[in-house]
Amino acid sequence: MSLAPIFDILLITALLLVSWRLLGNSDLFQAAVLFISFGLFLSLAWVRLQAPDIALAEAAVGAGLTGALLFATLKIVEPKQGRSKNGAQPKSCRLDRAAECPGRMHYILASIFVLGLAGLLLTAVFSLPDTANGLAGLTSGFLAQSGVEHPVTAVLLNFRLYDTWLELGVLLLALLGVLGTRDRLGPQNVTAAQPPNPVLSWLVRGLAPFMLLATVYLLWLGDHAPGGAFQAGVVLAATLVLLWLAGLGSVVRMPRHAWLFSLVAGFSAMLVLALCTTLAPDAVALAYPQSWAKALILLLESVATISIGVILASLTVLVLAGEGEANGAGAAETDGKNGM
Amino acid sequence: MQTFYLGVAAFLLLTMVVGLIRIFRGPRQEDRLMAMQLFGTTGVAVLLLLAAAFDASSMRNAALIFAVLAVLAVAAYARGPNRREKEIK
Amino acid sequence: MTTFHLYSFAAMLLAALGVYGLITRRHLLRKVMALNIIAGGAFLLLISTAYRNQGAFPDPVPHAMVLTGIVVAISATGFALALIQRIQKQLGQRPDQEAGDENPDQTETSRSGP
Amino acid sequence: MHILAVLLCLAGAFFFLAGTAGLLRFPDSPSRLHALTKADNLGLGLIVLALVVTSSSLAVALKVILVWLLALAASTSICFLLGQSMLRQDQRQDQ
Repeated sequence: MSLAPIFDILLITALLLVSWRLLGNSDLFQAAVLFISFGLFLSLAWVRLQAPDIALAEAAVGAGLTGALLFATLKIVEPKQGRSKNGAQPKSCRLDRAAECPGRMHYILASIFVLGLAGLLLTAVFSLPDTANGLAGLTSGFLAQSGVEHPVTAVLLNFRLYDTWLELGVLLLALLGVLGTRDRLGPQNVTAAQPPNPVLSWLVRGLAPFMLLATVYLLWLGDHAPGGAFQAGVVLAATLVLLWLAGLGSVVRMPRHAWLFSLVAGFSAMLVLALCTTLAPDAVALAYPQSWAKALILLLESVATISIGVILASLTVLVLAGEGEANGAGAAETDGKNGM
Repeated sequence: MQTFYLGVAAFLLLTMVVGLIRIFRGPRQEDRLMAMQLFGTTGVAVLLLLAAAFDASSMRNAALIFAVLAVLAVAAYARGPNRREKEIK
Repeated sequence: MTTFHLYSFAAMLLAALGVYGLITRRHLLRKVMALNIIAGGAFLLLISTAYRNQGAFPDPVPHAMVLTGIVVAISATGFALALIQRIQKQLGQRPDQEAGDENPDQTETSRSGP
Repeated sequence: MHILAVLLCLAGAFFFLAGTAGLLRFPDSPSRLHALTKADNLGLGLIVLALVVTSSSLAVALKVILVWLLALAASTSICFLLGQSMLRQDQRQDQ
C-alpha cells in the first residue's frame, strides 16, 4: 500500500490549492465553483480516512445544496457578474475609494496573527500522541446494549442523543432566522422565477424515485452500516430542492399544517422521549430501556429524517427564491408578517 | 489488485488537480462549471475505485449520491435571470 | 509522518487560511466561505484523530460530531446567505453601495495567505 | 480476468486524461463541452466495466452499473443545461 501517501499528498495539495485560490482570487463566481470543488475533495478525504458516513452527507451537502445556495445568492447579490461573455473583470481597489481598502497594516497584522495561530495549532497537532484509543474502545464495549450494530448510529441515537436533539433545534432556529429575513411565513407558493427547463423536469421525474428510494435505503442501512437519519435527511432535502427547481411539487406545495408538523416532528419526538424517560421511576433522561432501543431508534430516525429533509429543503428554497418574490405569488401568505 | 486500484485513483486525482487550471482560468462561467462537472464524474470514478480497493460498499452509496446531486448546482445556475435581475436592467 | 499527522497538518493549514481570509476579505460572501473553510479544517482534524483511534473500527464519536457539524454548517450557511440577501435589499437598488454588493477584494493573490 | 480489468481500468484512466487535456487545450467553450461529454462518460464506463468484471457479487456489479447509468443521465443533462446557457448568453450579447 505504498501508493496511499501519494494519494494523500495529492488530495491535501488539492484542498490547500483550492482554498487558497478561493480566498485569494477576485471573481466571486470562481470562488463559488471552487467552493463546490472543495466539498468534493473533502468527501474524497472522508472516504480515505474511513468515514463513509460523513462522505455520504458531504456528497449531498457539498456537491449539491451548498452549490445551489451559493449560485442563487450570487445571482441576487452580484447580478452583473457572469453577464459578460469573457467573465467578469476583476476589480481592484479604486484610488478614489482608497480609504475603504484594507491598508497594508491590516494585512501585516492579520498575517502575524494567523502565523501565530498556525504555530500554536502546529505545536498542538504535533504534540498529539501517535496512537490513542479515544472513545472507540468504550463505544465498542457498549455497542451490544445500544440496540443497533453501527457504532456511529449508536453514538448519535443512543449514547449522545441529546446532541442530535439539540442539533435539530439548531436547524429549526436557522430556518426561523431565514424566515425572519423574509416577508413570508413559509415556503408555500414560492415559484421558480422562470418556467422550468423541460429537460430538467424530465430528468428529475426520472431521478426523484431513485432519490426517494435512496433516502429510505440509507435510513434502513443506519442500524447496521454507514447511513442513518442525517445522511437520509440531507439526501431528502436535496431531492426536494431538485423537485422545486424542476417545477414539480415540493415543500412549496405542502399543506401548511403538514409542513409545520414535519418541521417540529423530530424535535418534539425527542422532547416527548426526554419527558417520558425523566418522569419514569429511577430513570435517566434520554436513556431508554434496552429492550425498546431498536424500535425507538428506528422511529426517532424516521421522524428526524423527515424533519431534517423538510427544514433544509425549506431553507434552501427560501434562499434560492430570493427576496424578489415577496409581493408576488405568496402575497396571501404575508398577512401576518413578523414585525421586524 | 488493491494497489492497482489505488494507483488509478491517485492518477485520476492528479488529473483533477491539473483540471483545476480551467477553473482558475475560465474565461466563461460555463467553462468553470464544465470543469466542475468533470470533477464530479472523476470523483465518482475515484470513489468507486476506492470502494473496490478498501472493499467498503458504503462508498458506493456515496458515489451514487454524488453522481445524481451534481445536477443540483448546475440547475440552480441555469435557472435563468430572476425578477430582481430584470429590474436592474 | 503518519497519515494522521499528514491530515491534521493539512487541517491546521486550512483553518489558518480560513482565519486569514475571514479577517482580510471584505466581501460578505467570501467571509461566509472562509468560515466554511475553517469548519472544514476542524472537521478534518476530528476525522484524522478518529482515524488514529482505531480499534475494531475508527472512533465513532468524532464521526458523529462531524456529521452533526456538517448539517449545522449548511443550515448556518443558508441563514448567512439569507442575511446577505437582506443586507443587499436594505442597501437599496444602488449597486455602488459600499458594504455587501460590490467586490472590493484584492486582486493580488500574492497577498492572500500566511 | 484480472488482466482484462487492468486493461479496462487503464483505458478508462486514459479517457479521463484525454478529457482533462481537452478541457485545458481546446480553444473555445463549445468544443470543450463536446470533448468533455465524450471523455468522462466513456472513462467512467470503462472503469465501471473493470469493476464489474472483478466484482465479488452480483449485487455489487448491479449497483456499480446503476451508478454509471445515473451519472450518465445526470451528466448529459448538465451538459445540455450548460450548452443552453451559453447559447442564451451569446444571443443576448448579439442583440
